[in-house]
Amino acid sequence: MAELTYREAVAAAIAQEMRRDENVVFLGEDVADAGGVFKTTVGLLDEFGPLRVRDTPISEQAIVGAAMGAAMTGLRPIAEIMFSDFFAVCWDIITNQIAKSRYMTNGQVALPLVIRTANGGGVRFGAQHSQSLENWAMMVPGLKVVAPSTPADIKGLLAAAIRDPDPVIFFEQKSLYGNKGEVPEGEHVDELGIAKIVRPGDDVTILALAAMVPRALEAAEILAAEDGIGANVIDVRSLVPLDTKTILAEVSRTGRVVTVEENPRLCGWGAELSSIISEECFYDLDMPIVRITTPHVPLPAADDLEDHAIPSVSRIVETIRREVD
Amino acid sequence: MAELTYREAVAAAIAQEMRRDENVVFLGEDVADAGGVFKTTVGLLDEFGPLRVRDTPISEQAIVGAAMGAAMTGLRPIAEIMFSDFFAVCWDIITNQIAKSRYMTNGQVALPLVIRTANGGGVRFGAQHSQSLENWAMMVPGLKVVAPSTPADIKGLLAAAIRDPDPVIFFEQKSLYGNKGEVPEGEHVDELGIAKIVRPGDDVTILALAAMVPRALEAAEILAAEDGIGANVIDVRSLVPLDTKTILAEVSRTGRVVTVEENPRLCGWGAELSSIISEECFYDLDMPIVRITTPHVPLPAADDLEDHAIPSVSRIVETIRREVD
Amino acid sequence: MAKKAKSKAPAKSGKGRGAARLNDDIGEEKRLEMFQMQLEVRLLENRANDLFLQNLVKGTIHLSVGMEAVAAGCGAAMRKNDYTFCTYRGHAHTMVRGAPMTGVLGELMGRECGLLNGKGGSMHLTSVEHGAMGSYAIIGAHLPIAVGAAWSAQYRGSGQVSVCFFGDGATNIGAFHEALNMAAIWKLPVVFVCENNLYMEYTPIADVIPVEHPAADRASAYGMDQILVDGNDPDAVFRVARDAIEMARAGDGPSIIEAKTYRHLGHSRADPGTYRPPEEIEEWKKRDPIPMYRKRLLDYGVTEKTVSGIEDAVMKALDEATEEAKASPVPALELGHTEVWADGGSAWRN
Amino acid sequence: MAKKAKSKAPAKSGKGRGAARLNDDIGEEKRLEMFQMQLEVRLLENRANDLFLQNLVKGTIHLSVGMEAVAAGCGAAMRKNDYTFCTYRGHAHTMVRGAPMTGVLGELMGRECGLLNGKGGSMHLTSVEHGAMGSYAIIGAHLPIAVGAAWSAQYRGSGQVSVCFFGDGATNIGAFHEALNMAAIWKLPVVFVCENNLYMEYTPIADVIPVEHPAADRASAYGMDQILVDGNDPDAVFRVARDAIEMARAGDGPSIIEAKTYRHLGHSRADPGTYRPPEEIEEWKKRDPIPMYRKRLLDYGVTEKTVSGIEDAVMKALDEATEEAKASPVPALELGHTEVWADGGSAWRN
Ligand SMILES: Cc1ncc(C[n+]2csc(CCOP(=O)(O)OP(=O)(O)O)c2C)c(N)n1
Ligand SMILES: Cc1ncc(C[n+]2csc(CCOP(=O)(O)OP(=O)(O)O)c2C)c(N)n1
Ligand SMILES: [Mg+2]
Ligand SMILES: [Mg+2]
Repeated sequence: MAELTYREAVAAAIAQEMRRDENVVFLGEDVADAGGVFKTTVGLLDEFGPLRVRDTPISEQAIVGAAMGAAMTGLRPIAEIMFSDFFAVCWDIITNQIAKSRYMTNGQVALPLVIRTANGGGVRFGAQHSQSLENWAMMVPGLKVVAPSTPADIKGLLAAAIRDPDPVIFFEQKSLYGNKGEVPEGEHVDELGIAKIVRPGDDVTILALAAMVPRALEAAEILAAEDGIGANVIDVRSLVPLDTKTILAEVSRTGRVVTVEENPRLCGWGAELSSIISEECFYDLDMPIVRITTPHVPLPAADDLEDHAIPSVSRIVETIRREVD
Repeated sequence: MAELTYREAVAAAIAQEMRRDENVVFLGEDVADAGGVFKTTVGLLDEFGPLRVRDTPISEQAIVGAAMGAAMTGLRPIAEIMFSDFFAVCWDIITNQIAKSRYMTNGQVALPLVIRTANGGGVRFGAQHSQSLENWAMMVPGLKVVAPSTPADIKGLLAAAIRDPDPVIFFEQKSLYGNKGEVPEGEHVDELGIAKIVRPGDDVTILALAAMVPRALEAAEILAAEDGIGANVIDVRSLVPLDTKTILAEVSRTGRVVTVEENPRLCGWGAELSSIISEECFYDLDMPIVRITTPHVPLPAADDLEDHAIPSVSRIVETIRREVD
Repeated sequence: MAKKAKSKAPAKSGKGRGAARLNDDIGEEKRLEMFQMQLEVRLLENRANDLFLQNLVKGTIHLSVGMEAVAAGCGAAMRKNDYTFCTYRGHAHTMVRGAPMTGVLGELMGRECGLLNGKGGSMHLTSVEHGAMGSYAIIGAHLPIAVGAAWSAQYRGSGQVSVCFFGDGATNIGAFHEALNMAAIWKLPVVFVCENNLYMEYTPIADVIPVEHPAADRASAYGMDQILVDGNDPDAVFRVARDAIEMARAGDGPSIIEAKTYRHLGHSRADPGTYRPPEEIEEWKKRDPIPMYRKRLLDYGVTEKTVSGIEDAVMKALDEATEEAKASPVPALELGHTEVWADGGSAWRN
Repeated sequence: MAKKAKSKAPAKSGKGRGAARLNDDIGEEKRLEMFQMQLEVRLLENRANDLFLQNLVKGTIHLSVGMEAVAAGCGAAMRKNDYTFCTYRGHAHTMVRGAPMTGVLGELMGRECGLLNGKGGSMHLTSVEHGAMGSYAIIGAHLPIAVGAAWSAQYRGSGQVSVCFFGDGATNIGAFHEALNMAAIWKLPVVFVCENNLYMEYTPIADVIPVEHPAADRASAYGMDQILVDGNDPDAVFRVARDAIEMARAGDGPSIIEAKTYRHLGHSRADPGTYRPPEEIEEWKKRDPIPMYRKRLLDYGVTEKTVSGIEDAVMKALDEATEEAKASPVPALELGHTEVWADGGSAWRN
């Protein structure tokens, strides 16, 4: 085990896979020479050279389009879209082309590619650089969607995403980039589509993703210490494929469930999970499913306003205190 | 009352509002000279001239961008995006700019504009021209979202959307364009944010939108005739604002609810409604909320495959028969 | 480069020097190939039109009747393992790569024998085994994708070239700009081919661009040469395409070719095309590439027998393909749930 | 047009003909205005930098230190009711329209007195009452929006002109292309101003474009003239901007101006800018627009007293604004829920 930051784990995973497979190539804005604006890809240019690690113009459609064309013809590209907010400028290529080509051609076209992006708020960048947009991707048939919460998961899941034969949208939560954690040394590859019970508990299940996982864990500690409520926390990790097995089993056991989402209210993954749970665990539920989300507003920039908008530890604690009596 | 087709009601609404307010202008591809590829805007160029009804190049970002800039500076533009699938090529302007500007500037900027588009499947156009994407818009804070099911609602709600001081995404369901219906003559303006009970019934509530409304109505007739099940059908009409009052009241009354969505499975408006209902009507529900949707796949082109994918009258009937015992 | 190529082209046809011309830089074999390609496309598209009227083709179709010379000229200039990327109006570009007529007609008819087993439809014809990497129905999207395939070819050192077809209308969408720029800076082996048929759907392209040549007048913005060619002359197209492809293959970077041509029919089956002046249509019909080329072949000394032999063979093959497609069943319903993922399925949960 | 304007510019400064020059086509008043504008921006941005180091400015800021002459030259050429559209690097463009320093600093500090009451942040400065129609943080997005404002001005016959600023890097994104094309075909009153500071974030622009001038070498693709100007000389910028704005106002359509300049600091507060050769930075610092312009004013006969009077006044105003902003409370939490809709609220359900 080595201690790495969440950001360092990104480069570690990419390097691990580039060493293994020369078909893995990487492109994006300021990713090579500068090592990425979040310093997530430092060292890759030096190790793998400018033919495999390429700086691009500000042309997101060309970036993901190039990744698609390369994937169709034998490579395993990784494309960086600097902020997930910029998905909006290349959304056609992602949703209408990458997500649909295999299906439309009934399997003639393979698309083993990864689009990595910095997602989410908490860094006072304002409404156009802070969105949590994992639902945009989840909504589109044909995309796999992963959003890790720890450095170890970044390494393991990014490696798995690169090896996956299908297009994977890989959300790195920018508020977590500085977090440190133990990461297995040597080759480390995790599996997509597995949720993780990160804290056991019998009274209520908290479903969380990305930056909401550490907050849920902190809330769970407070609830245990102050209220004697045992919260089990599930890190959903992968929205597509979705590990409904683990989730439904845990929810049936605890009979209570709260989702914690960084994204705005409407049509979030929490709503999807709520609808699955309420349909399939109807008779096991002891209380209504409660969703904690950012309100349905564009994110404000000022720190107090932003902190108030994104679900906080205390909001999680108070909500659960109120609902679980 | 006059009998109009769904497509004719579009031009009727636009003409009504253009006559009233010279700040209403209209732009899009092939909308002027040709009257629209779906013939929804025939006659507007003749009546209002080329300065108010403008053909554009194939430049969707410029189309919605121009609408935004015009709305900020005193006009009330209507932009046509020919197929909702093409939202993907101008998604940044819609989501990051139009939806956020008022909020980010704390009200300095007003955006009274409408983006009209042809939505949905059933016409064998394949995966890139058939998507039902109302959820894409619903998910974005700052957009109002309307999807009418009848010619009368097209006229009334489109007029209301044009008069609305906020950006409205207006989904016209392309499989309905040929449908005829009575439309009030003379000035007709409806109200956004009101769901409509289109068929009374006491046993189960069916929530439907756009093309799914006539199918739900047909299913309800069959269920009444063959099974003695009284389905009340609600045409949701407006996703934002959402008429939860009407919906929750009806659901509490019947205790059973089925949503029927044309869009693919994950994170649809049905999931959002399911999560609201299960949280707020928890103790009134007599059975799990069931969602009927298109499966989570890109739409196939062949007619049998497409018909099999989109929720059909018989799928609605069978699902309700199975669930409501 | 293109200009040099053009100067090598025959100035005028004439019996006397026919054989010499036939065996010029293009040669008889290529010419007969291009004639056959055009014919296959024309006859198949006319057939598709008939089948549409019989309600055997559903949805919509976008025909290139009148524009076949562009696909034929480029197709003849490509190597077997080069890549083609084209649009919803892509029957021609897919067929000239060798995709079978049964597969094309079957797809238009939504049958199991279709190239995409009915899942994609007429706007998405693809035959990866023939290098036809897809037909794309969102304007402009496939330009960056073609750039990606060229990047891959460059990286793998495979010597493949990516040829990307699109319309005049596509030159106004953002993806066009991004793709050309990236191709240029990375010197990628890609050839962009704009089929300027004067209309974007129902709107004359001249109404929505501030320059005369929608593609060629933008080439310099990406450091490329202006290349204009008569899109109704397969030989002319062949020559510029051959040179551009050679340049790309040699590592000297991308080109953009603008081929002026005309569609005889409407934009799609829904469109009678009445927004166009009748004289304009007449003028262009006089320049129909197929009779013109047929005449050239005869002028150059190809026998009537050879030519009509090709015509008969194509018609026969088409009739067979039509029957095969008609006999093919509709796709099994379960196909609607396959091939979202590489594991063959569509499961999003466990 | 631009070239003619440039030939009217003084060739070299020199005491002898100072007064004549001061009262040339620009005149003393405009020149002092431009000097003051640049100074306000420079001093405020340096102050913002200090406040950032004191953790009073959060998130990030993008400074234009070294580039102020472009905003000043254009701002001085605009009428009060013209429209400005700019980027995340938009303090300068917003301020030259008259937006108050307190509002600008307050926004950077996330205070209630901020132009946007803290809701937008430094990347989104807007002051509609001053014609500053917004700062946009997604590259390229505001070009079509500026086109829309110009369309509106044209339709309303208001005589307003829309001026749209962006960087060299923005010339590679699709929206750039679509906006220029639409502006050109509709002959809209819009002036596009590319501030070419040689870098898109950390990547030299020369690495990612196949032409020398990212904006000017693309002008012809939209039927526009190539206009290049020294972006460190406010007079030069003023002249080309004035002519372009005049042309737009007269109904003669859009222009694109490329102003070459340089940012002394990194791309944003997170960036020390070390990817740039030190000699390059040194060269450009020698051409710092503010000392150069100060010298020109003195050369042209403006007194030291006038100049330093402006400097003192600006510094005093800035100090006051800083104190005001510091004293302003943070926004009330309920502001997070207002102004999604025109009714002032954010309700999505009843
Ligand atoms: C992004 C996008 N906008 C609009 C359309 C609708 N559309 C389909 S074909 C077409 C015209 C294309 O014209 P052109 O590029 O000249 O090609 P042609 O059809 O003439 O071959 C349009 C507007 C589309 N498919 N995609
Ligand atoms: C669509 C999009 N892609 C990427 C970014 C990230 N980004 C912000 S500024 C910038 C560089 C812009 O360079 P340029 O246009 O030259 O402007 P400058 O910063 O030099 O003023 C980039 C890549 C963005 N904001 N939007
Ligand atoms: Mg065309
Ligand atoms: Mg720059």
